[in-house]
Amino acid sequence: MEINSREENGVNVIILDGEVDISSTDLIRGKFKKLIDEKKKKIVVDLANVPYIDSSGLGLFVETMQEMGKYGGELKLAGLTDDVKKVFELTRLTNFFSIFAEEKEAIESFK
Amino acid sequence: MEINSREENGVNVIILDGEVDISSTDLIRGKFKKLIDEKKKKIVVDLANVPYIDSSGLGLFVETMQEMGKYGGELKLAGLTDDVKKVFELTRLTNFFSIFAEEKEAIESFK
Amino acid sequence: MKNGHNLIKLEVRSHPRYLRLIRNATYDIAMICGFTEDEAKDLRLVIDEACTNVIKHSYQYDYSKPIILNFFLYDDRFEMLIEDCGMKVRPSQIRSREIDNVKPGGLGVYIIKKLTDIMEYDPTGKDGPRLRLVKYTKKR
Amino acid sequence: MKNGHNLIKLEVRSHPRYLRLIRNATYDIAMICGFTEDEAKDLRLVIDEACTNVIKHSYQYDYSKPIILNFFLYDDRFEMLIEDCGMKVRPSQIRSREIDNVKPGGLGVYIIKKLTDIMEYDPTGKDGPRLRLVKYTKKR
Ligand SMILES: Nc1ncnc2c1ncn2[C@@H]1O[C@H](COP(=O)(O)OP(=O)(O)O)[C@@H](O)[C@H]1O
Ligand SMILES: Nc1ncnc2c1ncn2[C@@H]1O[C@H](COP(=O)(O)OP(=O)(O)O)[C@@H](O)[C@H]1O
Repeated sequence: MEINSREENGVNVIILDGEVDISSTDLIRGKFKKLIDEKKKKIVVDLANVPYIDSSGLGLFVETMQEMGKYGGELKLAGLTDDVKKVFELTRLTNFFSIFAEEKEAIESFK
Repeated sequence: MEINSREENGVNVIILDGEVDISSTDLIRGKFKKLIDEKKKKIVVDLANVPYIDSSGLGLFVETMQEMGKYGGELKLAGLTDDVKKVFELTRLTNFFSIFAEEKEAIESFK
Repeated sequence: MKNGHNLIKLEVRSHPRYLRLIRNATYDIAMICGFTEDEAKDLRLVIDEACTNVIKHSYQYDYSKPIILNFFLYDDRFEMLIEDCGMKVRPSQIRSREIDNVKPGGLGVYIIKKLTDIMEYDPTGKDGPRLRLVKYTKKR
Repeated sequence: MKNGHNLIKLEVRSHPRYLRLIRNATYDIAMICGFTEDEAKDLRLVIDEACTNVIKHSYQYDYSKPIILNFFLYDDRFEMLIEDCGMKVRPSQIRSREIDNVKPGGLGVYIIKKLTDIMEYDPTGKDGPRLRLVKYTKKR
């Protein structure tokens, strides 16, 4: 799992590269924790290079979303591959998250 | 393993698609046998869609080349992927076969 | 392809670094067994969820214990038997949460149930608990 | 990552349709063990050649017999132990032909020797012959 991040127009963009399972969730959680500690309100997770995710990844996004909700922040998802989208649909989380086809759209939606 | 073939300017082109090991060599051998029975003198094997080959595949090409040699025919190889080329180099068969980057070149070399 | 016997056995340690190997092997086995790519991907997710639960719940994150995966193909079904030698719980404790009450955890068992035809947890195995997962083949 | 114990075990039947699974698993394991992609691909070829020989020579193309693969990682080396319960031959019979005298067969053992540091055939195993293949890790 490789994690890159940048800030654009006040939005924190986290770009994940690799498969998401319990061997990588701690690393990603650490990244989110920093942003939550700083009470960042706008996070976009770019999943275009994530070919696979399991429930531990979904759980991490839910957890992060709920933590951010406490201070009025929101986590948005972008670029889901077909396989990853299927797991969100299976667990009915497509309604829980704002999901965008492109990272750019997700960033702009925060305006 | 999927095998396609066509004739172009008197050259029989065999296009392999898939990994070559003992689960696929019999199928390929059957294709070659037909052409050998008809004493076809010019065969090009297109390996551009072969990501993997083991010694059973190499052995099959050597066998076919030697059978064809008996009546003055020749087997030429084209489009080897890096991984496949490495196995030919490892076994020093790069000198035994005429190898071309493109199928087109291999066909033209028969003129 | 008809096989009533034990097809394939894979034994690894309970370390998350083996999950990818387990997933890829399961995908390959499902494809060999004639499932479609989508079905093989479903089974890949199922085995990941089952093994993750063994690591988390049965072994409480002890990464050095055995996980033994057995794959069987019968005429009408594909079976995966996941054996470990960790904590045994009552089968009724293996249950998913209410899916519409969104919480961080509790999705693994839901996914397993959703993507297989039978899920059977048996804590009475000789060496430890076993999870039996069955997926019927299309030809049924 | 330091492990002296049995890392991973994979048991399949001696059918060519499992070769791809064996190759992919070996590649994944080699990557987990810290080998480079090129080295993992070499080990993938090595295991294919070894298992193909078991199917061809040890089992004479009987596709229903067991092949048991054991992967060990030590501090200084990676080991693969391939066990079968077929025909035993004298170790001296496991040999490659002269490489420059081009013939259709006889390349498997050559490839195995070329890409590993130790190749040891032991016909005296309890259940049958075993082939031990060792590759030293870079850190040596
Ligand atoms: N292998 C197991 N051993 C013991 N308990 C388990 C096992 N698998 C699942 N469980 C129980 O079932 C519950 C639901 O599991 P799951 O849906 O995967 O969610 P989560 O693991 O996030 O809690 C777990 O919280 C646990 O109590
Ligand atoms: N597992 C094995 N059991 C018995 N004999 C073997 C085994 N592996 C290799 N051999 C012997 O070693 C020879 C060389 O093997 P190899 O280089 O793979 O070439 P090939 O299989 O094409 O003959 C074989 O012809 C066979 O006699």
